Amino acid sequence: MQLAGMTKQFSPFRLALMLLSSIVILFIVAPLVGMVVHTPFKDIAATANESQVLHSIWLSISISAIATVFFAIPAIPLSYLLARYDFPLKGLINGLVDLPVVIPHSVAGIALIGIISGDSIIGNAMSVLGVNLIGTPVAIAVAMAFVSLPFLVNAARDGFLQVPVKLEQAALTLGASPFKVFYTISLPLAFRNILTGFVMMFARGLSEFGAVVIVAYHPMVASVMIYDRFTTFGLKYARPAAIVFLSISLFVFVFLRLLSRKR
Amino acid sequence: MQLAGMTKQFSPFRLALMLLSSIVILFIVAPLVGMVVHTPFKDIAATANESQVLHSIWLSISISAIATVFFAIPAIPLSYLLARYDFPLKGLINGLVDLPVVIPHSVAGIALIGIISGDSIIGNAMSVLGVNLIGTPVAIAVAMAFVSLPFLVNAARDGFLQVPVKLEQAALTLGASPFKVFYTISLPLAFRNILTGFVMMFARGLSEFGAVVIVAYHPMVASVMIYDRFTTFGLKYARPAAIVFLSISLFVFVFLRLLSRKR
Amino acid sequence: MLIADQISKSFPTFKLADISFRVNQGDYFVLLGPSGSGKSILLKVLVGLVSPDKGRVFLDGKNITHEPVGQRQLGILFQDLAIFPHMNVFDNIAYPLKVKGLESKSVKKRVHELAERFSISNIIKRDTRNLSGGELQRVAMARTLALNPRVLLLDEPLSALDTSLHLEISALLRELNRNGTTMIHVTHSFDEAITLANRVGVIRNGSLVQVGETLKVFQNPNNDFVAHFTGARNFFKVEQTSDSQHGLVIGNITNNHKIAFFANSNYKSGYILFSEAAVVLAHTISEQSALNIFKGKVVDVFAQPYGYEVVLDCGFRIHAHITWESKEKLNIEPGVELFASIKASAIRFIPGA
Amino acid sequence: MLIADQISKSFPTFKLADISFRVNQGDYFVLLGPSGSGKSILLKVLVGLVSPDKGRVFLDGKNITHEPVGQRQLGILFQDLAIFPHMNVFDNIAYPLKVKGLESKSVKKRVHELAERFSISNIIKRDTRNLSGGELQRVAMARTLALNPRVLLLDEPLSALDTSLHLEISALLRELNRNGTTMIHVTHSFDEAITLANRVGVIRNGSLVQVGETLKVFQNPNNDFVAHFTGARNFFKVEQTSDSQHGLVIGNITNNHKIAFFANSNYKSGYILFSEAAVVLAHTISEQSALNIFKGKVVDVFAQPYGYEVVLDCGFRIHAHITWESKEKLNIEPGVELFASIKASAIRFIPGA
Amino acid sequence: SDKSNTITIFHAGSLSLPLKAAADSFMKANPGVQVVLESAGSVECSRKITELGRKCDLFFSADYNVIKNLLLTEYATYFIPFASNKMVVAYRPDSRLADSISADSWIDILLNQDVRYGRSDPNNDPCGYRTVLLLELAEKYYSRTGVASQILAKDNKYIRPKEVDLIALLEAGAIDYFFIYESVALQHDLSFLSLPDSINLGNPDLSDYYSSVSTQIKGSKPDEVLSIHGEPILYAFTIPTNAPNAELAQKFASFFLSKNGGLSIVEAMGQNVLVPFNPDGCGEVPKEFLKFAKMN
Ligand SMILES: Nc1ncnc2c1ncn2[C@@H]1O[C@H](COP(=O)(O)OP(=O)(O)OP(=O)(O)O)[C@@H](O)[C@H]1O
Ligand SMILES: Nc1ncnc2c1ncn2[C@@H]1O[C@H](COP(=O)(O)OP(=O)(O)OP(=O)(O)O)[C@@H](O)[C@H]1O
Ligand SMILES: [Mg+2]
Ligand SMILES: [Mg+2]
Repeated sequence: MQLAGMTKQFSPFRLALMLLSSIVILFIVAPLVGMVVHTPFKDIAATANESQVLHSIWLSISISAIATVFFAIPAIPLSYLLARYDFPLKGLINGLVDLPVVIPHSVAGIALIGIISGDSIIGNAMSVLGVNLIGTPVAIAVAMAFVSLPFLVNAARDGFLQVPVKLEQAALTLGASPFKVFYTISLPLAFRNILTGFVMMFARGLSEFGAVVIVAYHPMVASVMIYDRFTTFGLKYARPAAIVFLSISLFVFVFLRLLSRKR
Repeated sequence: MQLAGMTKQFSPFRLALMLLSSIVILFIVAPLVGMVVHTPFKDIAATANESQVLHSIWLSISISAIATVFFAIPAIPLSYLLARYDFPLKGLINGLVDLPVVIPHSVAGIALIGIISGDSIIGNAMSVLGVNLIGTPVAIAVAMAFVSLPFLVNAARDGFLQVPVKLEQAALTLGASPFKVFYTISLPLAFRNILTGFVMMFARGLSEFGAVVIVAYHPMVASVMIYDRFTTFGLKYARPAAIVFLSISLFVFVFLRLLSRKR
Repeated sequence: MLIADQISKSFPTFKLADISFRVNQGDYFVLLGPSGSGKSILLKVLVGLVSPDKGRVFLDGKNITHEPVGQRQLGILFQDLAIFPHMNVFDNIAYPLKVKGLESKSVKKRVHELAERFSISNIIKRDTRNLSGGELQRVAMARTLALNPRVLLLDEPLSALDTSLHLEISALLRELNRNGTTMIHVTHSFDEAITLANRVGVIRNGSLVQVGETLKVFQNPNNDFVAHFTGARNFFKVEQTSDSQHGLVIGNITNNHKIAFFANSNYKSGYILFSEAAVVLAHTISEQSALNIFKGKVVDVFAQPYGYEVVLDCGFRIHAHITWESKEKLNIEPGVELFASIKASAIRFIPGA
Repeated sequence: MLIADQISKSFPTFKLADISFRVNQGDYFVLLGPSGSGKSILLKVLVGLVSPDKGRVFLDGKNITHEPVGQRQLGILFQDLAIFPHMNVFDNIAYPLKVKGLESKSVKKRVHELAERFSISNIIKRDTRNLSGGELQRVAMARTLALNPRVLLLDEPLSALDTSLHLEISALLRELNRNGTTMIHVTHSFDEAITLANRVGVIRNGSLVQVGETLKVFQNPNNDFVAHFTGARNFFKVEQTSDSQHGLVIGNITNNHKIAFFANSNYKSGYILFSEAAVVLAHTISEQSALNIFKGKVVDVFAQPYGYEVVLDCGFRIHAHITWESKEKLNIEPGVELFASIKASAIRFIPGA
Repeated sequence: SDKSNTITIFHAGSLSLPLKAAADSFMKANPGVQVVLESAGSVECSRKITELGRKCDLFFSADYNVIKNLLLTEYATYFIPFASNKMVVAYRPDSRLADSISADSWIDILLNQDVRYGRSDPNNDPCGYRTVLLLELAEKYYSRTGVASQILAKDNKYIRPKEVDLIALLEAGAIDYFFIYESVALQHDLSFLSLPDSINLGNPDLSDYYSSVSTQIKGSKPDEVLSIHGEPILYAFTIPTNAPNAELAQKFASFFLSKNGGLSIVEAMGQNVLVPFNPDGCGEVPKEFLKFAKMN
C-alpha cells in the first residue's frame, strides 16, 4: 500500500530512500555483473546444456527444498513455542538456535560427521541398520539444514510474534482446538514471515559448500560442482556454471516472492 | 504473552509443540555437544588464553559488527522502500536481494575479488589512490556483508510490512515529516524484526569462510583461524578454538536476544 | 444457568474483585459499567481466555472454570471484533462451522442465512480489510452466532453502529433472546441496558455494585453511583433537614439551597434526581404550584433531538430541557439570568449515605 | 475557510462522488452518514492521506490539495485512534509537540495541561496496550489537540465513550469550538449532530445529500433519506389523495390505510413522520380529536429510559412511547391488540418523490 | 605493517607446519619482516595466482607439476624441487582391523567390506592421483591383478577434494583408513603404515619404475583427459614473476634451502630433502638458486 502524502515522485524523503537503496542494489549487483561481463555468452549457453551442470543444480535445488520442508515440520512448532510461551532457559534456547549460523562451515561439517557416522549413538544405530549416510543426499540435506535452519526459526518466530493474540483467542472461542487455531489462524497470518524464512533457509542451503563437502563430495551439488570446476579447469569453466546456477536461483526467488505477494 | 486456555501444562497441543521443538534443539545441539565431549576441558581453557585465538575471534566479531552497522545504513532504507512502495521490476529486485544468500561462498569471493582488485573500476580507482583492499579488514567486511546483507534486508522488510500504515498516517497528520515518521514510528515498530536481521547478518558474517579466505586470508578472522589450525595441526587443535569461538558467540547472542526482549 | 462465583483477578494496575452473579436460562443480562471498570476482562474470564486468580464459573451446574475455551459453548463478540484479516467475509462467518466439521453445503447454507439476517449478503465475498466499522461489527456478530452458542457474550456490540443499524441489531438481539438465547451484554450505555436487559449488573472499578432486575435496579439504585450512571443530569446529594405531613420533605442541596420533595422520612440523607423535562424556565417568578424555585445564570445551551438543553448555574447546576420555540421566546443565551422551577412531585429520592 | 470542491475518489467497490461543501471559521460542522457511506474516506481526503481523483481542497483560500499532510494544520482524530503502541500515554500526547521541535519543558507543561483537560492525568505514565477503549479515545484526542490545529477533524470521537464521558467530552468539544476551533465531526449518530453542530452535511453512499444549518436541515429535510436518518421510527411514504380546507390533507400510507395531516397541497406525494410520544394507545376507541386511528397487534415491547417503546403492526409499523405505569395498566404484551391514535397536528409532512 | 617488509606465501596444506616453523625462525632472524602464510590445495593456490589476480611472493606446491603445468611460463619461469614425500596408509588406533595391518595385509583390509577407506579426488589433488598410481604399483608389486581397480571401485563416497577433508573424516570415525603423505600423518599425529619404496612414490631413484604405471585425469577442459604417469613425489616452490616483494622472497627461499634453515625443519617433519636439487627441466633457475643445485 502506498502512503498518499509520500507519493510525490521527488519528495526528498523518497529520493533519499532511493539513493541509499541503490547503493545496496549496486553492491549486490556489481560483483555479479562483473562476473557476467567476463563470461562470453556462448560459454554460458554451452554450460547450460551440460548435463553434469544441470544435474548438480537440480540436486542442489531439490535437496535444499526437501530439507527445508522436512525440517520445517519441527522448526515451525519451535518458532511458535518461542513466540508464545515463556519457559526457563528460553534466552539460552534462543541463543542456541542462532549458533549454527555462526559456526564456520567446515566446523559444522566436522561436527555433523561426528554425529551421522562412526561412534555416535545415531551413527551406531544407522550402521546397525546397515545404513551409511555419508555421501548420500540425506547427509547433504542434514548439512544444509544444519547451517540454514536458524533462518527459518527466526523468521517464523518473528512472524508469530506479530500475529495478534486476540485473533487466536477469538478462534478458540469459536470452538477451534489450539491445534486448529495454530494452523488456521497463526500459521496463515505469519505466512509472509514464514515464507521469507523458507526462502532464506532454502537459499542458504543452496549455497552451502564447507559443511556439505565434508559429509558428501558426491553426489555433487551445485556449490561443490562449481568449486570442482574451479580447481580442475579454472575460472573459465567455473564462471559459466556459477552464472547458470545463479540465473536459475534468481528465477526461483522471483517466483517465490511473487507467490508471497499474492497473499 | 501466554494464551490462557493454552496454558494447561499438558495439553496435547503444547506437548506436541514441545516434542517437535526438542527435535530441532537436539538436532542443533547434538553435533555441538559431540564436539565438546571429544575435547578435554584443559585444551579449551588453554586455547581460550591464546592471544592469536582471541585476537581472531575479536577481529571476526568487530569486523562483522561494523559491517552490519555500516551496511544497515543503506539496507534499512531499501527494506522500507521494498515494503512500502510499488515500482517497476520490484519482483526482480526482491529476487536479486536474495541472490547473495544462494551464491556459493567461494564464487562470492571470486566475484568480489573481481570488483575490489585489478581491472575493475573500483579496483582501479583504489589503486590510483594507492589503496589495495585485498588482505585488509575492509575486504573482509565487504565479503562478510555481501553474503549476509540479504538477511537484514529481508527481516527489516518483513518488519516494515507489519507496521500498520495507519500509524504512519497518524504521525504524518501530527506534523511529522516522512523522514521523522520513518524514524519515530516505522523504525521502532519494526525494531524486533530489524534486530533479528542484525543478529542474523552479524552471525552470518562471523561464520563466513569461503568468500573471506579469497579476499583476505590475513588478518585471520576466526573461521580462517580455525581452518588454518585444522590444516596445520589437525582437529585436536581446531576443535578447542571452534568451541571457544562458539561459546563467545553464544554469549553474544543470548545477550542480543535479551536486548530485544526488553522492548 | 451461568454462575460467576467470587471471581477475582489482579493486574498490576487493576483488580477484578470477588464478582458473583447468576444469569438464568433465557435472561438478557446486561453488565453496565463505565470505561475501564473491568467489563471486558470479566467476559474474558467467563469465556476462559483469562484464568481467574480465584473463583469459579458454572454453566448448568457444571464447573467450567478449567474447561478448554473451545468447549464451553459460550459465544463471544469481542469489543474489537477480532475479524480474521486473512479471510473474506464468508470465510470469517464459516470459520466456526468449518472448525466444527460441518460439510461445505451446510456451511454455505448457514452462512448465507446469517448474512441475510445481518444484512451483509452484499459484502459476503469482500475482503475484510476495507469494510466500514458497522460492516465489520455485523460480520463479527454473524460469526459468533453461527454455532448457536448456549450463552452469547457481547462486548459493546452496538457502539459502532449508526442509528438505523442500532435499531435493527437491537431488535435482532431481542429476538435472539426471545427465541431462547441467554445473553450477557457488556456496555457503558445506560440506554442499551434499559432497552435490552431483563436483568442488569452494574460494575464499577472491578466490583459488582448492584445486580437485579433492570427496573428494580434503576428505580431503586442502592448506591449513588448506579443512580448517577443512569445518565441523570440532575442528580444531587441532599441532607434532609425537616419534614412535614404527607411525606413532603425539605432537604439541603448546598448550605444555601433548600429543595422540597416527597420521601420516606426515615432517611436522614440521600440523593435526589429529576428529569430535565421537569425543569421549567422563566424570566420572572409567577405564583406556581412549584415549591422549588432557583435563580441562576445560563452557562451552556445546546440542541437536542426534540429541543434544547440548557445548563443553569444556581450555585449547583441544573439541566433543563426546553422546546425550540421557547428558546426563541425566552431568548436563552449563555450569560442570561433565569429562574428554574421544579415540582416537588417530579423529584425522586434515593436513600443513601 | 475550509472548502471541499467537487471531490471524487473511486475504489473498486465504492465511489466518493463530487463532494462540495464549505466550513466557515468557527463552524461546528457535522458530517452525518450511515455506516459505509464514505465519511472516513472523505476525512482522509481532506487531511491529505488519500489523494482525490478529482477535486480540490482549500484552506483559507489556499489550494492545499497537494500540500504535504504534515503541513496542512488540520488535526484529525482517527476512528480507530491510531495510538502509537510503542509509546506510553505521555509520549503519545507529546509526539506532535516533540516533532515540532518544542523544548522538553514546554512539551511537559502542555502535555500535563492536556491530560488534565481530558481527565487522564492518572494514566499519563501507563503503557497504552492495556488501556480501556475510553481511555484510549481521550489519549488520542489530547494528542490531536496538542498543536491547536486550525481545523479539527473528528472521526466518530464519541462512539466508544460511556454516558458520563460522552457528556463530558461533548461539552469539551463544544467549548473548544466556542473558543474558536473550527470542527468537522464525522458521525453516524443523529443525536451527536443535533447536539453539537451548527451546520451539518448528510452523506449517503458517497454523495452529499444535503448541507446547511443544522435545524434547517433537520426541519426541512430535502430528502426522505435525511428525514429517515434523524432516527424517526414513524416514517412513511404517502400518496396524497384528497385535501380539505385549512390545509388538512388525507394521504395513503398503504392501499388500505389513510392518514390525515396538515400540508401544503401543492405536493402530490411525500413522506410523513411523527414522534413516538405523539402516539396514544388504548384498548377501546373513544371519541377523540384524533382523526387517525389504527388497529394493530403488538409485536415488540421494550424499555426505554423514561418508559416503554411499543411496536404495533397495523399493516405498517407504528412505534409508540408509553410510560411505565401505562404498560401495567394497559397490560401491553406481544400479541395484544390495541388501537393507536395520532393527532393530525402532530404529523410532519416532507414533500418528495 | 610495512608492505615492503612482508612476504606472502601460498602453500599446499601439507606444508603448513614446516613452513610455519620456517617462517617463525626466519622472522626471528630478520626482525621487522612479516611472513604471511596462506594454506590451500596446491591447485587452488595456483588458481589464485592465475585466475584471481592474487599476488604472492612464494608458492610452495606439493607437486612440481602444478607449477610446471599451470604457472609456467606466464606466471613463473622456474621451480625449485626441494623435497620428496611418501604415500602412507593412515588410520586411527581404533580403526577396524588396525591391529592386524601390515605391508602384507593392507590390501585385503582395504578390500574388507566392513572397512571404509578414503582418498582424495585425483582431479583436484595430486595426492588423489598419486593414490591411484600407488594402487597400480601395488597391483604390480604384490602381483595381484585387478586389485587396484577393485579398491578404487570401493568406498567412492569417501573421496574428498583435499587431503585435509579426509583427516576430518578419519578423526570423526567416518573412515578407518586413508592415503596421505607421510609428513602429514606425522604432523597430525596419525597412526600410519609405511609402504615399500616400490609403491610409495617416495624414492626419486625409482623414477623409471614408477613411470611404468599411469592413470587418466581430467584435463584443462571438461571434455579433455590427461594421462599422468607415475613419478616420485616432488615438492617444489617458485617465486612468481609478479611477486610484489621478490627480493625478500629470494631471501626467504635461500634461508629455506639452507641446510640449517628450512630444510632441517622439513626433514624433521618427515620429508626427504632433495637439496641439492637437479635443475634439469626446472625452467630458468635464477643464479641465486644454482648454488643449491646439483652441479653435474
Ligand atoms: N492484561 C492486562 N494487564 C494489565 N492491565 C489490564 C490488562 N487488561 C486490562 N487491564 C486494565 O484493566 C482495566 C479494565 O479493563 P477493561 O478492558 O476490562 O475495561 P472495560 O470495562 O472493558 O472498559 P471499556 O468500556 O473502555 O472497554 C483497564 O484499566 C485496563 O487498562
Ligand atoms: N482503500 C479502500 N479500498 C477499497 N474500498 C474501500 C477502501 N477504503 C474504504 N473502502 C470502502 O468504502 C466504503 C466507505 O468506507 P468508510 O470507511 O469511509 O465508511 P464510513 O462512512 O466511515 O463508515 P463507518 O461509519 O462504518 O466507519 C466502505 O464500503 C469501505 O468498504
Ligand atoms: Mg472493554
Ligand atoms: Mg468510518
